[in-house]
Amino acid sequence: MNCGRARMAGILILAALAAGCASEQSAFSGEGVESARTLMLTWILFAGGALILALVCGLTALALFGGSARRTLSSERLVVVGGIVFPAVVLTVLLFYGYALLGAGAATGAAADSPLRITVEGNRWWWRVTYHTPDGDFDTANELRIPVGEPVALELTSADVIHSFWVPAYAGKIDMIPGRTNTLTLEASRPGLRRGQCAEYCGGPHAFMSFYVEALDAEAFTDWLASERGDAVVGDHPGADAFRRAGCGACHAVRGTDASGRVGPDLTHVGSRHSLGAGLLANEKGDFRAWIERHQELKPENLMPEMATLDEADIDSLASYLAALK
Amino acid sequence: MNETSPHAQISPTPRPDGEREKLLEIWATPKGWRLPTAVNNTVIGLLYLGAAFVFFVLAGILALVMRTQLAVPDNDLVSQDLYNQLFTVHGTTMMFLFAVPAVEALGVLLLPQMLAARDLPFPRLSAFAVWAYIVGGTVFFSTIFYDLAPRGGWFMYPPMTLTEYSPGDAADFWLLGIGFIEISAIAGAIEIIVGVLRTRPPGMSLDKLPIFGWAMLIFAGMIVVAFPAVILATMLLEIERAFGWPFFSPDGGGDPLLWQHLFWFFGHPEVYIIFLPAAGLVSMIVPTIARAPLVGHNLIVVALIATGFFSFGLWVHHMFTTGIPSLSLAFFSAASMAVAVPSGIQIFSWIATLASRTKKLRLTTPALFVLGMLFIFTLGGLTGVMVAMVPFNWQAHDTYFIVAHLHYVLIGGMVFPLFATFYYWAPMVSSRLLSDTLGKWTFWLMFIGLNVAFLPMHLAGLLGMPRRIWTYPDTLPWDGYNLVSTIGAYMIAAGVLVFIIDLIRNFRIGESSNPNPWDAGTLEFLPQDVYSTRSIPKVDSLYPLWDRPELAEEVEAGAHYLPDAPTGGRETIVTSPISATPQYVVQMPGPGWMHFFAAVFTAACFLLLTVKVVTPAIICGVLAVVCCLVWVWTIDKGPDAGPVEIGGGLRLPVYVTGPMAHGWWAMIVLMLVAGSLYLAYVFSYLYLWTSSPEGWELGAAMLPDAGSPMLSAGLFALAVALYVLARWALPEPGGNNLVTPALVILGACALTGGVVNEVWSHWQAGLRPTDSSYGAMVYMAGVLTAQLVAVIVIMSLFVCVRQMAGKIDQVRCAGLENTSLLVYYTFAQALVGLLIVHGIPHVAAS
Amino acid sequence: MQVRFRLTPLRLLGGVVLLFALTIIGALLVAWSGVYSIAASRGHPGWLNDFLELGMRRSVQTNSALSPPDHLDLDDPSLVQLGAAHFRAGCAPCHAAPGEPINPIFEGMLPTPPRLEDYVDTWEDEDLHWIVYHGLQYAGMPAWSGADREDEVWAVVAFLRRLPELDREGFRALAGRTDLAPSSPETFVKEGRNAAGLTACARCHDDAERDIASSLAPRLSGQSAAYLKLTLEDYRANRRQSGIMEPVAAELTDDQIDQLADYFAGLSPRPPLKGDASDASEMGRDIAENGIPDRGVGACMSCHGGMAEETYPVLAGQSQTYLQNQLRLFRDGVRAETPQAELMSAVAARLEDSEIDAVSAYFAATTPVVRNTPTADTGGEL
Amino acid sequence: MSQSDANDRFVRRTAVSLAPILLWAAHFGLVYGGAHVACATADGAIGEPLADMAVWSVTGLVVLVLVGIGLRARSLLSAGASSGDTNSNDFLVHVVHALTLLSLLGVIWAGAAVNFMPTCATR
Repeated sequence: MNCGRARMAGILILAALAAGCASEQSAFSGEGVESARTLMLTWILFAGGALILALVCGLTALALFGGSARRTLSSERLVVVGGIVFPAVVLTVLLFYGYALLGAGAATGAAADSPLRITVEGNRWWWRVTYHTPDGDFDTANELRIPVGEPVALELTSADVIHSFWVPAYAGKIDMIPGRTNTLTLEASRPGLRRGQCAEYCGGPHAFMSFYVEALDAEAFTDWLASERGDAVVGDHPGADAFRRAGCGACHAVRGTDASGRVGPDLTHVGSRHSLGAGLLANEKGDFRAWIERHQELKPENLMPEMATLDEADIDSLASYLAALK
Repeated sequence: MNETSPHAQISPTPRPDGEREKLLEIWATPKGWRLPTAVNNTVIGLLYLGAAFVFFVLAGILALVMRTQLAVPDNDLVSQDLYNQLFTVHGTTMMFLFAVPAVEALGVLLLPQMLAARDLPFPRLSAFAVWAYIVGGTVFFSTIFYDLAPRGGWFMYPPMTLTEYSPGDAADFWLLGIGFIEISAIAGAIEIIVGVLRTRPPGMSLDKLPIFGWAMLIFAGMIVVAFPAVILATMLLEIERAFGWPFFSPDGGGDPLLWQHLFWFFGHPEVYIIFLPAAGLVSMIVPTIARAPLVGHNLIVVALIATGFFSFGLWVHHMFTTGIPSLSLAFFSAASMAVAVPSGIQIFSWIATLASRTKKLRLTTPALFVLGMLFIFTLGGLTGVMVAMVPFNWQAHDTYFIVAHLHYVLIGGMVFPLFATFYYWAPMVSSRLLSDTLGKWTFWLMFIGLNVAFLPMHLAGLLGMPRRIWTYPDTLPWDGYNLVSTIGAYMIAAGVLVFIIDLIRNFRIGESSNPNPWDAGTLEFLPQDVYSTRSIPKVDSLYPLWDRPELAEEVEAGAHYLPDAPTGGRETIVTSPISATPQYVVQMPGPGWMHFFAAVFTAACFLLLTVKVVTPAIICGVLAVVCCLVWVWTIDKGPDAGPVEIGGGLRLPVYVTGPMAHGWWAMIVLMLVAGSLYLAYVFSYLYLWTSSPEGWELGAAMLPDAGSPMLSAGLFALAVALYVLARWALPEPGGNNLVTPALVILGACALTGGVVNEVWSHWQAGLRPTDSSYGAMVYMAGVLTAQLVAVIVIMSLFVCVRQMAGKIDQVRCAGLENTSLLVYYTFAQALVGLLIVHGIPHVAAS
Repeated sequence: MQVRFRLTPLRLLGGVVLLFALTIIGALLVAWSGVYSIAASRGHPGWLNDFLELGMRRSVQTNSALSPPDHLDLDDPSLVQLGAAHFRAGCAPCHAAPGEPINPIFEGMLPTPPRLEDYVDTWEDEDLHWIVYHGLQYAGMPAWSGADREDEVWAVVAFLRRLPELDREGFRALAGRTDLAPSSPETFVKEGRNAAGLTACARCHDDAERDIASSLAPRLSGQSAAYLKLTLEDYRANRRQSGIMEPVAAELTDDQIDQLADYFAGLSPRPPLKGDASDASEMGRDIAENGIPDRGVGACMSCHGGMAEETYPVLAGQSQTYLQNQLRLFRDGVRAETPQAELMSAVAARLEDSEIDAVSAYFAATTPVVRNTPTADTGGEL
Repeated sequence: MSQSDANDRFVRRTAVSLAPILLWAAHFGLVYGGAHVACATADGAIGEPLADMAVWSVTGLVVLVLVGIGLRARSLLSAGASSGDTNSNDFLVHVVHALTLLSLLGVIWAGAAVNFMPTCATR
């Protein structure tokens, strides 16, 4: 996805290597305020580190193979200068730069006074996303949409074990710890769809706990927010009956129907999302079928029970119903 | 015989006939089925190192399986569940069953030889530690074959590892298995501290102690401080899993972050615990490569000490993403920078030493490994500075960048020096050198393989690849990097394979005909046999073999201290801790079965507890204690010989008690361990208080009346008085009375009463440990004191029996003295405990 | 020349080994030659009897360790009732019902199945449980036919505890609620009579006239025919485990199952056994209606409220004891073989005891809805 | 010869030798513990300026003591020492000086952090 990002390719050879195909989940893309700040630091660290490594290698080579020139290296002075003075100076500068970045981060965090608050709750192994808007709260799952250029305060917590919220393109990660609420201020600089993933090992299918963040223009965002807040928009779909009969509503909610479960992801607008199964599958009808039939095989140990009670026809109508929940 | 030096001859030569044969007989290694009884440090050390290497290979194979799984996207070679077990066991084995034991093994193997001591001061203790480790480690590792292995990662974070999310026994295998291996590491650490400080050769004052001695001293000191934290953590987690005391689950007022604090307070120093001895080895090898003294020797010592301390200020740098306030993160960032400085000192010192060489450079295998280490470790150190930068860490944390970083640091910092060691010190235990050709193959395969495997991971990590994922989709651009990494991993494996072939072809246990093939300057390259060196040299420089080329010949001729066995048994010289003045000759135990059985029963007890087979576990525990008691029954020999002549006109006693005795020192170190454990508890108590103060506010209302803690304190004080009196009442040598046993028993009863009263008063007040983190912490104080009291009760009974058997008197009183020391410590700990448990809730409520 | 024999430890050991080897060889010879007659008609010599009895007793006592779970009271009439019903069908043929003789066929077994009136008092509860659940080798005592259903066995134990004080009438009253009309001589002549009356549903369950006999048995009235049919088929095919229901279902034909299902589905649901929904705790209602989202427990009513699949049972009006027991079985993975059970056990695994109690109490106190219009009057005619 | 002389006045000389780095540890524990408690317990903003001040004064104090130890290392180490082991003493003095230097770095680096960010803010 989105391989044409050659913006940084010229900066360094390293960058070319890394950003040859700047992925949707890369810390090299720097598309948020925080990630851009960190990216700058990253290049400085890489460059400085490479220089120092070269220096040490050069000195070692000199010490090994340099004829009489190596004698200059053979005194305790080298140890004092190279081992104490040089690191003291370099590290002081670096450390204070780091402090300044930390201070800047803390300042944005404190200043974030966005009208939009989003709670993201880590669950084994998906993300419950709650938008708090002046017009009331609503849930969605495994996906965030945020307005470009506006700081968004995320409140991060966990329902069970420790997870970690990480969208490298926009910001560094922060853990989701049961019993605590951590905050992260996210600000995207331009529109785009970026992938995030749980970074703290959370057991079982930790590898399959991803999500998408889409940064939208202000207008697009307002439109989306309005439609996302609304009830499900499929009328008298035959799958709705299968959904009810199979008891899906025990765990899943579809606003506007009597399905109001809060155990699993809210499915009100599931058909309009970018992925299914927390970043695992695309979002076509076939994927819904695959998920219902084989979810324990596709994402082992996930907490949805096997639905072996459903027959072929039920699965088919369920899949088309869910895909239609735009 | 060379007579140039003023003190060339300390003992008269030639030595009487039969003296060497007598030494050989006394120090002979048991053969055949009696091998488990062996205690000689070379045998035990080699066994220890061999076992650690086997675990290295096994954990490496697990790594290969994981690398194969990750070679291509969407792979399903291994299942998700197996993969989760694989990385848990790989990490745990590499850290706990390979790295720490391997460096500890090198201490056991090399230290006595470097110090020209006949053996370590507590030979059976090290043998016990080794066997316990081998049995416990083998059972732990084998869980991977039975689908019983833990799945929580080597860091085992709760709540994921609580019963709610990890039912079954798998997590308990980790907790009990590892807790138990930590205890054997601590036993080794006590041994090493006393060994380095007290069994140096006469004249080897601290400034002349080889760098490896320093490294091991600091290593052992760090174990004493760091390991108790993780022992406490494992205790708390196991208690929460088994009995539901809420230490970590937020529902009961616990805090999952408490585990992380305790674990990383151990876990970060752990990296340096592994690295320091390896750096010490490098500092021993580099001067030999250069045939020149280490440049900046004293600075290296300082660097080692500073690393030892600074490394305790880094633990939160594993927790930068947990949402701790930025300022606190900054402190840890600062300490992370500070620890980089000593590493710089060492690297530049090695470069300077290489530059100061006087002869032609010979790039032998050990030299190559050292140079490889220099590159790899520098690179790993630089990425270490990168991850110490908090904002960068937020991106890099828990990604393959960290996987790359830690493998650079650990492989560069530890594995490469270890391989250098294998090649460099092989002549000490093998009658043949390892092959230089095969060695170079090993080096180049491992060096290139390492960079091929781990360099790309830096990029994969920043391209968004998190750690501990068992597969990844092909839509993400990680496949190329992973394939390259896998190829590199196989190259490393090939290198290790070549080394194993070299071992099989060339390694032959036995004495080498050429003990000093590298022309090294330190004592371990003196001619050796089972008794270590023939006589113990007087040392007056850092590189005695360079400064006095005739030393080897003199030592072998028995011209130095202790050329014979004056007490007729195993013995070595104990010297003062700083200036190494000879103090006494310590008699040491020889081979025996009891430490072996004690180790097997201890391991069995822990492992049976893991699978909840309680009765046999208790039986094994009791048997283990019985074996220990039988084992120590014969150790305290008393002054059965008068002062003996050790050469140079020196006559030394063979028995001392009090602060000069090596046993007294070991007891003090053990108390430091207990103190560290309690400090970790106090930290946990205060931490949980700040994290959920409600429990403490409620707790104030449930405190027993002030009279109850006063009673407990009084009983503890009474116990101290009784033990002091007991020491006083001891009979003259040869005598026997019942006063001491009576006083000792009363003292033990008073201690027991104090603990029981404290716990019972809280129970009476209605507090239950399962109620809240507050209740759990109150009872935990009782548990920690009770376990000390239990040890004291056993030791006291032992002392009583010995006294009645006429084996304890005014002079021969080490047993009672050590018990008393523990009583004094317990008194202090219990008082602190009472103060905290009964004081803090009042503070909290006000 | 005199040779003096000296007993050394080595010789002693050698002697012992030799003796041991000879014993084994001797035993093998006896078996191979076939001289020992194993005819049941011969009986055992007294000493062998005592020896076997000792071995059996000690084996049972050593191996039995399971004491009754806390939530069970062995004096509970429901438990005794259920045990009695099963005893009549499963045990009485060999061991005889109180006041009745042992069938001579079974009397010819060796060992002869003992009359239990006097015998049970010589055993502890856990021993009886062990024997009934595991059976006894070489004694004709079969193991429990419902794999892992150790819970059911407690009912038999509870009944056995009452057995010594029962006479013929007392036992019949307890175990034989369905007093079948005596067969006509004609049918008797042609088809005989199933003495055990194994398939009598109403001994435990409800029918048109009467409610359930034991609170451990489910009410069948008001369930859908689809559910009942599925259940009986699962029992018959050994997909669902029960030492009580499996033998019953094993004797049923497809037609009988269909008819039974229709019959019970046609019965009107009964009102709650005790109390009404307002008595139940808020917690129970909350779990039933909303689940426990934090811990992954969905709302029970989504599937069991009568609006979902017909193969999902309606829970309202079932006894609390029955529901608790089934939830525990689901939770502990005992009941997880069928697709439905697998689904349910995934949910129940996340429940704690207190939640099981609360939600069971809620359903027990709730009036069931009529899920299907009762089918035309097929009820009562089998 | 008293017991402590026989043991080379081990405890005292070790304590003095390690004093600089122990001070670093104490400083580290104080500022981290202080900041943690200030942020975990303070209800309002009153805690923050106070915590900053505390960090500053503790840092200043520790720096002064460190400099003092560095300057007086030799006399601290030799005071009351009867041992004629001058090699060890020279060595230990060297150790104290170098440790003082490293500890100063550590203390100043940690103390300086307060200048750059608010006490309790997270990101």
